Amino acid sequence: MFPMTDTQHNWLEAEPSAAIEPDAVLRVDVGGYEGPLDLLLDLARKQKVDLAQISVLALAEQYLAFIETVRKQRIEIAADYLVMAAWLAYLKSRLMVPQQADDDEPTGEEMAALLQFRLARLEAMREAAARLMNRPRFGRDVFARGMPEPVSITRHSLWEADLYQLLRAYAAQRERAIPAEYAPVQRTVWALQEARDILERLIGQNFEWVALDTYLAHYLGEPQERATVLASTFSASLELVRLGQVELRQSEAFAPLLLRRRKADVD
Amino acid sequence: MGEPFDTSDEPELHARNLRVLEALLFASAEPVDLKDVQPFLSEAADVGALALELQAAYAGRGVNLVQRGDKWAFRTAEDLNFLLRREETDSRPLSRAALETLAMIAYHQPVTRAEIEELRGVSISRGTLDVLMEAGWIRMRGRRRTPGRPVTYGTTEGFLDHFGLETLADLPGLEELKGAGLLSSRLPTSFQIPLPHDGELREDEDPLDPDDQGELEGSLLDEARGED
Amino acid sequence: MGEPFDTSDEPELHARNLRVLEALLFASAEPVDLKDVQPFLSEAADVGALALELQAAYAGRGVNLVQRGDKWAFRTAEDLNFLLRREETDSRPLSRAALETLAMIAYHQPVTRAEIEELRGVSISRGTLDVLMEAGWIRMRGRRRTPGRPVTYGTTEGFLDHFGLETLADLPGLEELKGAGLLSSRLPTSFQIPLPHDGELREDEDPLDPDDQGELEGSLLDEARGED
Repeated sequence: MFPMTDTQHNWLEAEPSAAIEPDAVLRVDVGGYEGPLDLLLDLARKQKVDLAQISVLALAEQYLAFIETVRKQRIEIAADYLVMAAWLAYLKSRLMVPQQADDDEPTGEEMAALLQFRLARLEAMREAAARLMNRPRFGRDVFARGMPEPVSITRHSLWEADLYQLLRAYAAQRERAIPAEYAPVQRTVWALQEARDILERLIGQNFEWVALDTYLAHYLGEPQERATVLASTFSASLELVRLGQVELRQSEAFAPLLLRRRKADVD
Repeated sequence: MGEPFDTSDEPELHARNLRVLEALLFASAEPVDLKDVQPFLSEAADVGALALELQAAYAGRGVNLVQRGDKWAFRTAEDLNFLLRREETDSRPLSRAALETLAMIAYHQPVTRAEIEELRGVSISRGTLDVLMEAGWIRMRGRRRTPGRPVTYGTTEGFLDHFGLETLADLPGLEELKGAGLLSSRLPTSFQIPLPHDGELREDEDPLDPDDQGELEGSLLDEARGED
Repeated sequence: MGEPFDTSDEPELHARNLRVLEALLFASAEPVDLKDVQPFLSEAADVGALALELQAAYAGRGVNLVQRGDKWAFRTAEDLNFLLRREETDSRPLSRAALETLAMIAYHQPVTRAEIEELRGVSISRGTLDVLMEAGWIRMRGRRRTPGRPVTYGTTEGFLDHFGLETLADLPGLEELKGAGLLSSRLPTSFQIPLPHDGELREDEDPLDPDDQGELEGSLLDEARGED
């Protein structure tokens, strides 16, 4: 597969298990293990035989003894380890007590095989990891081109703009920049008071119905003043009606407005 | 360019295609997808055959053409490693947990976090998967169609490249592990031994949503995605 | 290692030396001084001769071994350089700010940035001028002979080309803009539209020094220059 050179380094052996001698096991900090399977695998290795041939019973007993010792030392043990301990205690009992005929539970042998399988698989994965890490690795043993020649992508932006947009942009800006000069057009506006004075004067003491337009004929000659004259005098006439000085009448929409002095006022 | 049936041109075209492929592969530090080379070759060129020819031409030289998943790259010859070896720039070695987890994912993919935990007999800290994601070696493949829809993990092309593997079939000891029945996630009950699989999603996997954050921190996820 | 005159070893040693040199040249992040390769070769190896041999082996291929001063490096064959340069085009509408700035420059050139800002009544972001430079529509003409020596801008031939103008004189004047309804008819009598000038430098303009970076980023400037 790959040359086992002297640079071979066992990535996985460095830590706790290497330090553990068979009788040193009991002094080992449980925290050094990566879980109960790791602990079991380490204990199994101490049997110095192929995992397939280990005595699962002996292994279970060693594990239980280890946990018992650790507990006596009042070292806190993670729940995982206790779950495994309970399972192994059960396994032990299954292995030692003959199987009942009507027992649907897995046999002790099946449980032992499952444990062996799990241990073998974990060990196999550890070995696989070590072999992976010892392969000629990129960036350490094998290298890419040191001076890659990157593809340079020249991006051309095709900006969308046409002459009309350009001219409109120009004209709009220039117009915006023109100083706004306010030269308000002088317009004749009939103030309300003014309209009222004129109206009162025109009506005088006339108690006959006369169209408003007739009173204003003189003033409506100028077209640009027509609107303001009409609007102001109409408003003024309403005011005079409110004050009870004038009466106002219109026979239908858009018909001439008729006015007269209110008689009751003449005392 | 290329009249595919103009035989008079062919040797010349072929030589040119080889040169173009060589130039593009040589220019890149990253493995190159041959599909990306095709547009620069003559019309009917068989880019796969060209790559094999180039690979043969470089066999035994100081630089080799290697396949990494679907991509190809020039790399220094493996056997020169004793001369070229550099100390790892990132001197922080991978933790045992990370190494084991990587091996589990490589050999058992697609695999869920719970399955890895079952294999190791211990729970995985979030940091462990993060480190492997960050290295660009593993990726989230999809979600398993089982209750809880757990994320499935697999390896990346960066993984193949880093460990010098053409395909997952080159994983060391794969055949022995398969023979020993150690690639199954349970006690072997059938004769069907699953093989690691980094291809298309399997039947029991759903694709990840584009914004699926998986079980990881967003930032790491983004980096990991960048590798794909 | 290397007994230089042990002829039985020589072909093998020679091949190995070539491979090592090839790998080192390939993996190096910068051009390699052959002196630095010597320690990796067999004792009496003539590294110069090896380099020449390797150079000959790569002649005519997609990648060549080239000498740069005293150093050596692999480079893509010159005739294949086009493979490393891709051009991509995308089109997008010009922003209003860019359009207005362009219009100001077109009509008022030669014009300085400060003058454009005064005319527009708002400041111009650097990005706006950059975009117009990048589009190849404006250029720096020179520097105005006033305090601060501000850069004067004008339009390019690319501008005329894009907007379908034969010369700048084709830009519509005051009456035409009014006629097109783009300017209202009620303008102050003082309102004028300048005659744009894109010819020789004016009396109040100094030429740019060849290395004048103007007010722009170097990189963009280079691109802009490339367009001229």
